[in-house]
Amino acid sequence: MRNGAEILKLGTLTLVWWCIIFGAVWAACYIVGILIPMALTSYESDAARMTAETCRALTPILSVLVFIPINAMFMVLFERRGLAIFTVRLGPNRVGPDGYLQTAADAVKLLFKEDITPRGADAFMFTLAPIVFFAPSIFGAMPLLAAVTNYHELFQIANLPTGIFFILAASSVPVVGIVMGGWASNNKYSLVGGLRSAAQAISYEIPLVLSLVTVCLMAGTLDVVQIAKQQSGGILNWNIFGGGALRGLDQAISLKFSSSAPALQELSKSSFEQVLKSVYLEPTAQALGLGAGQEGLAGIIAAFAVVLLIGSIWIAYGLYMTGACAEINRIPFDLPEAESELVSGYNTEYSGIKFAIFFLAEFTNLFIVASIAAVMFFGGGDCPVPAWLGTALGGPQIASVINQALTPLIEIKLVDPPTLFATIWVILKVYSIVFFAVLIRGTLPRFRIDQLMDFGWKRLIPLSLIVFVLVVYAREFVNVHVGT
Amino acid sequence: MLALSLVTRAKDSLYQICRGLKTVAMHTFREPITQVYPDKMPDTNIRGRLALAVNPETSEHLCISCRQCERVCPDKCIEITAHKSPETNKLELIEFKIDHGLCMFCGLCAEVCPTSCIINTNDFEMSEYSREALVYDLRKLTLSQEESRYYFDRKEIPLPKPKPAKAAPAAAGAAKPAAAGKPEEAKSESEAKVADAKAADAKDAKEVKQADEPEKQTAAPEEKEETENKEGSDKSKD
Amino acid sequence: MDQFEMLKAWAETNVETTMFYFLATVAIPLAYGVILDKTIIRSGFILIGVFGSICGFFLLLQAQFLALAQLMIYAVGITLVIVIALMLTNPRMEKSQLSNATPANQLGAFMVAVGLFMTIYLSVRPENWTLSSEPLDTNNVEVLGRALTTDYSLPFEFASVLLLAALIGSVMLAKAEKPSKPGEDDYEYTVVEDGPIAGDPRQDREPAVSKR
Amino acid sequence: MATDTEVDLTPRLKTDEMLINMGPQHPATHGVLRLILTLDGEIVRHTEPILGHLHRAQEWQGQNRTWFQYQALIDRVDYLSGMFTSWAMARAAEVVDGCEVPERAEYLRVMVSEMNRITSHLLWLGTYLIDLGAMFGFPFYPFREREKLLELFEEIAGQRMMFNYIRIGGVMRNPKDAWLSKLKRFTEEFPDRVDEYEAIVTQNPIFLKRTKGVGILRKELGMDYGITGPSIRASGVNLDLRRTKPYSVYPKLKFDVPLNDRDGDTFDRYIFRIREMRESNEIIKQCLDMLPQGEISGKKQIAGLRVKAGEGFAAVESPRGTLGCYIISNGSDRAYRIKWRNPSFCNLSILPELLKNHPIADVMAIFGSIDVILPDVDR
Repeated sequence: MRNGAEILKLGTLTLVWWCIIFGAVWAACYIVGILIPMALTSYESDAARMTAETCRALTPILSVLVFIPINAMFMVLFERRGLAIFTVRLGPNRVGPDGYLQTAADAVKLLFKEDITPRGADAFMFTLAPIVFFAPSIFGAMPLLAAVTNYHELFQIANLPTGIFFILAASSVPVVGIVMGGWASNNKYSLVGGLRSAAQAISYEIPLVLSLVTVCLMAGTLDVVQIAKQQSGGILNWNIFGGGALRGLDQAISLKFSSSAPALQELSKSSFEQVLKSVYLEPTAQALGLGAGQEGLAGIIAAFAVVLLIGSIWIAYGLYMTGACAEINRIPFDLPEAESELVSGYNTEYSGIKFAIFFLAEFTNLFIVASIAAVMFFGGGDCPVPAWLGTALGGPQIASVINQALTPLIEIKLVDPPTLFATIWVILKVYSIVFFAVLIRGTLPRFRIDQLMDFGWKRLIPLSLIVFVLVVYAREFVNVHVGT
Repeated sequence: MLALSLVTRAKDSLYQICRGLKTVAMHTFREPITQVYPDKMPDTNIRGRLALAVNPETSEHLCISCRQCERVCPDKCIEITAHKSPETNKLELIEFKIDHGLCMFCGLCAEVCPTSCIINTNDFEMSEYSREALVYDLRKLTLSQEESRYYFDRKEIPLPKPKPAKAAPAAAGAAKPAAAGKPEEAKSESEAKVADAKAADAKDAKEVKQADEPEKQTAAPEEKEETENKEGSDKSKD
Repeated sequence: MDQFEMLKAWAETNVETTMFYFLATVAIPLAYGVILDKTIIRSGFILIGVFGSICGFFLLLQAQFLALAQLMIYAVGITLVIVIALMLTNPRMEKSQLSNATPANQLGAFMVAVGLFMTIYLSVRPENWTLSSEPLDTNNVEVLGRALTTDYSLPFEFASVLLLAALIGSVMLAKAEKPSKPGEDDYEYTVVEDGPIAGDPRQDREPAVSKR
Repeated sequence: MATDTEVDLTPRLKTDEMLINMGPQHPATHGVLRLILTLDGEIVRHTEPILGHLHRAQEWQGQNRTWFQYQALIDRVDYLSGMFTSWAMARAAEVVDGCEVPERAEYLRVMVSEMNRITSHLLWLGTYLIDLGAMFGFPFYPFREREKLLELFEEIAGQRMMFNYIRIGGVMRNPKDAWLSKLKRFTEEFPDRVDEYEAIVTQNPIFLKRTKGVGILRKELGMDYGITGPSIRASGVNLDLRRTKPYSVYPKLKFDVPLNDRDGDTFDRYIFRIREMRESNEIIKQCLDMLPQGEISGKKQIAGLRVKAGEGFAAVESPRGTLGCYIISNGSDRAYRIKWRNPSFCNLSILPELLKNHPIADVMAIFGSIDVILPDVDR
């Protein structure tokens, strides 16, 4: 740990920035969603009630609008510092205390830079492109917000029954912005970058969607809030571990934990087996039409199905991350802006605020992609510690202590503990994925465009179809969310 | 078969990628190699900014206006103004200018200097707002006594022998600070040579320089003859 | 309380109507823009806007899934393909064809347009549209899925046959122009290995000297 | 494996050709090369390199500077391997002059130039990975090792890149013992570092896809164009002046010259440079063991340095290939005529051939792999 100081600095920086981001979001939401409606309800007029309702309805979008720019700023800094650590450097450490304000300074610089529209460019399209690129990421974040805030009623408004499909539709729009910008720039490099981006996005959308459809199939719904809710209850219930395929194991272990008295040991042992049997053997036997004497066979098939299901889901997750990297143009799929080939691709001609918007959207997309992964595969705002382990570790006591401490704040609706904890877990999950993306960025070289297409069409799409079929069959023999 | 080979290759690729990722991730636990430059000045041995050293013992200026550096400079960035003192009939340095905007820090001038007067310091920071400010004059070039001692020690140059005290025209040296006091003309070259026990290469340079002197005079015939301030000294060369 | 509910209901209906008119006022000029814009790629991009507002109509009809599919497939996928195809064609050729349009052609086109419009209008007008204020089942994915796999499975399959035909056609198109000999597809300005390196490839164009 | 990495690039759809002007401001042209590419879609059909943006009349300057002054200038021709340019010139001048070079100086020359070869290849490795798109992580690792060598250079020569260390008749300065022990320590840890690079890059499937079977340089074609250096050795031509026309103390040293048994592609050119770095490291180790005591210069290094009248040619094996210098001296303090044979210039001439029918993404993979230094091309 010779680099301890630098890692510590990155940790502190992250914490400080998280406090800033979520403090700002919290303040905005609190004022608009709770404080103003509370103040207005004292007036008995209808207009006041309408205003209060409107305020509440606007809270989710406001929180996203506050969140995105600050978060993107932090993510740029996070990535730069993370890469610096991987490459035995220090990273930006000049502006502000230990470089905390570097990206804020960059943002200010970009805002005040001259906004150049090249001669011969289609000025209207040129201006429209960054907006088309950026706006969908705001919309895309909305259902996710509902999913990750642990069903807080203030953000429930943002939920849609077609949640994940909405997110996918929204995330498919930015490529139009890229093509538009590439064409409108009147620059050949930009044009090639835009075309590449279109080809890439259309190709990689398919494995991306298919892998998410696999998850939706297991969940039996498109609603992200439902999907997140189904996975609650510890790491063994998450979709990445088969979405409830291990639930029987979870239940059995919790039963074992609950009966700690030695006299009950024997009983609990039998009940342990019973639970496993009821959860795994019986549905399998039922599905296969096996009789009572063929439990061994049913057990083998059930175990195989569980392993298959979990393996398929892992592959689906890999496919999702690959497709997502390609969708948001990150290394190793950053061909639309490949510096060594196309100067800077579609944003070659952009400067000032328009470039800033492109930059902002890129990192926001990364965040959204990571949050989709967190919601779809990693249980959203769920605490990874299962209930039995949490009890053993004294989770309820800790929770009650925290609740006690927060009680005065909860009283005036300043803090909502479930939302708070959910947010903390989501952020940890999302930034772990982002950190992994940074690591990948620090390692891999870039694909070539034809290889990228080959890889997408000849490898990923068949693989995602295979995974899809495997999951369809495997879940017949295992209790996944749908069954329970 | 094909499917199997595909799976094997996918596995191999994944393993290799993970190996790369691991190698990169393990670099997290290495000490950063970045030097925090303005906070901590690097300890370099670089051939940096040119400067004129003084005798660390006596703070005499070491330049003898021999113009060797001016002649050897590939960029012609050194300009020496000297005149023959009417009293002592020796060369007296009036002005010494180095245009650091032209200089390429080859260090040839330092190599040929017979008295180790012109040296490359380890200083590399000379940002200025204008190009004119990069032209260093005698006052800016001359090092203090301590700095000279530091560089003489660092570069392991033997200390020059103090010159015999002269009835001083030192005061006549215009409005220059004491450190940049009027440099005195050196004794004859042979004397200086005997006096200064130089490092091997420096000595070589000097010995042959004497031998080459007449030849060089043909190329640059102005040195001993002209007593006046020569601004167009470089023009006289072809 | 009643008053409030009424206000809310009023607002809801009005918001829907307003949204409809808003989308219509966006969609129609954009549709005209697709036809009238001189820059063909621009009209391709405008088409995306048209599809986007149609997606809005679907949303107003509470057909979320359809709306999103519209956005994903038509607005982004198909239009992008169109735009790319337009970019790869020769714009000069387009221009020359445009200038060739005689008044007779223009008149013909106009007549066809009017005829088409009248046909659609007449076929739609006598239909009895049942109006329903009852909201659709929120989970209309399920409804759609059932409909497509039971009642409408034949049209659905026909649609997929159409897509398959389109795929095969595009493959055929792409394969159509095959280089007959390995040397022939070489770029005509290419200076072959044995020849001298030409200064400007466009001025001294040399025939292929020899092949290794 | 082979069938999979081959790309079928025969054009199917005829589309309009597009002229793209790559450089001189392009981020990946390693300076100021300008390439006029004729693209069919993304496939390069024709390439026209435009040279001369960095022309500095180095040969003319040789006739207008004294030997002593020109030595200081010549490092800048190939700024990544300045030792070799000054060595080539010093050797040529020594051939003309007939002066002796002390053995210690020869060993020092070999040592510093092999160090320089390593730094040059390290920089190439980093920038090449940037060309291939590994923008942010890997390129810093080679630079870390390069930095250590540059510090050693700084200590012995006084500069990190413009060394001016090898002189006609010898070298400039004697290294101290501390310097030698530092260098020894570096040579001991360097192979581990190269292993690290290889762990990240060599087997990386994306890297393999980008480089294998790309830009195949046929042996005969390479010989026709006069390609030298690792590029041609990767194509199987045994051309390493250190072996084929031994000079200095190379005959006394044990080292391998890696040689390919087939036409080299971009990957081969990469792996051969990696191997060369390892070999250079071995050479430095041997030199450190064998370094004799004695004089370091057989000719006085003074301002009025003269070279006897005559003419001569000498070449050294620079990291980029055969670096030759031809000198005509009339006995005065400056050259009558100097002509350089720069490896980058000759290697660049193959570029249009290699790029033909490759996609534009391969332009940088191929251009990077032949390792061209623009000042060396334009002089």
